[in-house]
Amino acid sequence: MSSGAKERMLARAARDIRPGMTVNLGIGLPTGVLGHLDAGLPICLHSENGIAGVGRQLPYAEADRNLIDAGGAYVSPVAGTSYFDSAVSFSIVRRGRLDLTLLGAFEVAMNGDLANWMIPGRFSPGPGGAIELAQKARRVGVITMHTDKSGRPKIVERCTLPLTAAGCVNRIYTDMAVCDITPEGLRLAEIAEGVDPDRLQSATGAPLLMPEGPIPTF
Amino acid sequence: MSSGAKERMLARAARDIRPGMTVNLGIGLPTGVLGHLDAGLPICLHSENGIAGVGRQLPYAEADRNLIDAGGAYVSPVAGTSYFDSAVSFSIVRRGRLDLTLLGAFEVAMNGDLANWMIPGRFSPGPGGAIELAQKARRVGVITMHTDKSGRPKIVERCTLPLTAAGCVNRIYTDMAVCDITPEGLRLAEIAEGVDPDRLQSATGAPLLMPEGPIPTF
Amino acid sequence: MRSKTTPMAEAVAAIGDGASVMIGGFGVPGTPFCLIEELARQGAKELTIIKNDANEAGMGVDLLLQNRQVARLITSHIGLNANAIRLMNAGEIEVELVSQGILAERIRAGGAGLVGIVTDIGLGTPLAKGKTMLSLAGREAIFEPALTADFALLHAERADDFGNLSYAATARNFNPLMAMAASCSLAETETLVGQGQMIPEAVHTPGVFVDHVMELAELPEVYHVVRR
Amino acid sequence: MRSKTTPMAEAVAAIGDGASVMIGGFGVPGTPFCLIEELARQGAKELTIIKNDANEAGMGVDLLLQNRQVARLITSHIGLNANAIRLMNAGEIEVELVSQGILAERIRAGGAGLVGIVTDIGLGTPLAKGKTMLSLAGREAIFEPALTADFALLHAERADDFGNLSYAATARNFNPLMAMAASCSLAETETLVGQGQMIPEAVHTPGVFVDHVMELAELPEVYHVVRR
Repeated sequence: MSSGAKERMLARAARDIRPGMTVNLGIGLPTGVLGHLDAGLPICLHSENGIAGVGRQLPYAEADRNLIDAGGAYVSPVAGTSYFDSAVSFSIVRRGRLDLTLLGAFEVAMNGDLANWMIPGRFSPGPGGAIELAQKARRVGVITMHTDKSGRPKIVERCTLPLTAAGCVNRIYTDMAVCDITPEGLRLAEIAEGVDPDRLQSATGAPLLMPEGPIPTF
Repeated sequence: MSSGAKERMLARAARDIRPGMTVNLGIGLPTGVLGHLDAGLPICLHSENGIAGVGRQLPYAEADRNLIDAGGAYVSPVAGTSYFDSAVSFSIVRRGRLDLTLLGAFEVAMNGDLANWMIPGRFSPGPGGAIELAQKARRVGVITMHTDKSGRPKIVERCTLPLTAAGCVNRIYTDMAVCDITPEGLRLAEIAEGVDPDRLQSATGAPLLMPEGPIPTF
Repeated sequence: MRSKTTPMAEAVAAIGDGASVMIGGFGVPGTPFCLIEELARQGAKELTIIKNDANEAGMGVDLLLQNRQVARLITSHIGLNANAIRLMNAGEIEVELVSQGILAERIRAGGAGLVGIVTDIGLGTPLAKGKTMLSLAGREAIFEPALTADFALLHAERADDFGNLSYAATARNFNPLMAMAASCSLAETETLVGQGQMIPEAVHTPGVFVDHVMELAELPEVYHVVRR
Repeated sequence: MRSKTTPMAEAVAAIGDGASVMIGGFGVPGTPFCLIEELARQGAKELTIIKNDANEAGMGVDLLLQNRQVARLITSHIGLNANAIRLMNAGEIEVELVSQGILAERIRAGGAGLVGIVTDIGLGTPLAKGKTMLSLAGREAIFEPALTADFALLHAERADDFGNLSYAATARNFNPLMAMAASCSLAETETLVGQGQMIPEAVHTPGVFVDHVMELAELPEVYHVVRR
């Protein structure tokens, strides 16, 4: 994946973050969305280690040793930041006060199932907060490369890995497309400029429903 | 009951409050124990509306409108006071961090059963915090007149009123005696000066086990 | 972050007939008297009210009781309001009496997005009657369902316009729990400040849980220390 | 009120073989590194450790792992400590992985004197395996038992000698929950003040939950921002 395609994917996901939203950006690719958000956008970034109102990341030289995000990056407060304990932090998540979370994925299925925390026998460091974010945010977006390093689709008919949460995903942002999970199935919403629909379908492990009319690009 | 006998009862209960204890004094008679505590005694008074470190009661003219105890009296803070929400306040109770609570009683049984919040058909304003205090404080003392206004015993073989908590009471302080709930039964610990043991037994609705040796007085 | 200041009349207008409403306060401290008065003025009916106590006759939630706006009251103690006791005994309102700390935990569980809690409080008492009993590792316990509500009415000492709240002394009580448990939380505040004017560590209720905040122009006498 | 200052070595000496120990912290902030080092020095064995994460190799709870003092670890994520992963995979420690917010709630439930909580988190995932399932009003839910411990090790920014604690920024995390859940709570603090020197509304952990408090003479480098 070219850096351009990755940045375009992150920028596209950033455009779905609207004024007034409370948002949690998962560790990894989703954190990269930060770089594409207008600093003046009135949103509230939540981090599950106990912050509402996460500001920009800080270099070590400027860091406050007591202020990190859940990914371990040193961050800054903003005007209106509050801190709280881990029980309150996940109350925000489970009570449905997150308008949106953006998460990474090992696999995401056409029915919205997500697998992103465990590969039996190879990788099981613990779920952290992934299950609660996936299960309880009002809207769950997945940000992932369309295929893995071997070229295999990450969007599949059915997940083979242990689930993070069933049927939780609303929208998938990849370097090739934006797809929505709908009652009818996996629907293509937008296609990356220069990507051919047939090539997209062959890189996708589940049938893609096409939008009515011309396919919007991003 | 003479005022002298009542004050003697309260003073006797106060002597069981030791340095370092965290204590909750129930509404009514138990609050009167406050007047018999040395102001310098290093204890922590808890009130279930959200204070650890309750100071003396204040007259209206000196009161802080935001600082009451659970009985609605205006109180003062002490050095080291903290405030917290109702969930934390009862966590202190249920986690067993109260060394002692002193409660009033309608009836208290020889097995430690306590009834103090409901008289079916006549009085059921709700339990407030009584059940949790009675069930979870490490030690529960009851402060009550030995008999009711009609002269009927308040210490009984078995409670007839709905229970606050079963088997919760450790010690009973009355105007006539101090009695302990023991595995063997209700044991007289001390008798009020001038009270005859036979008269005490006839004012008590359950058999009293006598202490070894002479009966201490208070 | 977004500003959530809303005129009180407009915010309260969203509370319709049949709504469930949590109301902060333990006695006078922390009771949102102005929000309650506005709810009485607007007159929504058949309300389920969740509140620690029923205040005293003539003040606070008693206004809603007198107005016949309350169908159901979930509470821990109404002994200081003879009017509430009378309406309960006459069957004009349905009252669910809950042990005070369990009421707090059920509300908190609602705010924490849990299904409920399991406790041994009340075993062997009339309060256990009709409840779901569980047997866990051979020991009996009571399932207590989480409580949520459509709205919460809160009283803060200080707030910023994002809805971060702090409470004075014993005015905290049920307010932070109810802020979390309601789908829509309305907070009246004695002082409103701009974002950045509260110490982040000293915020008691994160603004994420608050939907509308409104500053009180003045505190009516009911909030003050008066010999009643 | 009673002063609870205790020399660290004396307070930690009460932690015997087989004890269960909750340890605050999420990453570096809020981790009581000095208390952990003292526990490593004194060497109690067969410990059950309850902690959000396993720190990174070479620091914090990893000292206890390297020392073979840990029999069991209840945690939400150990991905930053290859040593912990290796011990888990080799079967040298038993690891119970819990969803982070449910870990927080189970500890909080222990601190609140509850039997447990009921949640829908993890339904249909491997984390639900082996758990007590409930059917409530026709819906499936998971019973999660409360967690308590013999001891809690906490790191505060500020404390008074009664044990009232406050925490800086994201150093709060699990500390207040664990303070409540342990039978005996030990708090190291960066600054110790006299009673009356903390704002009562700004206390995060009431001293009622704290048994021993000790001021750190200096903060070793591990607490600081360092490029590792």
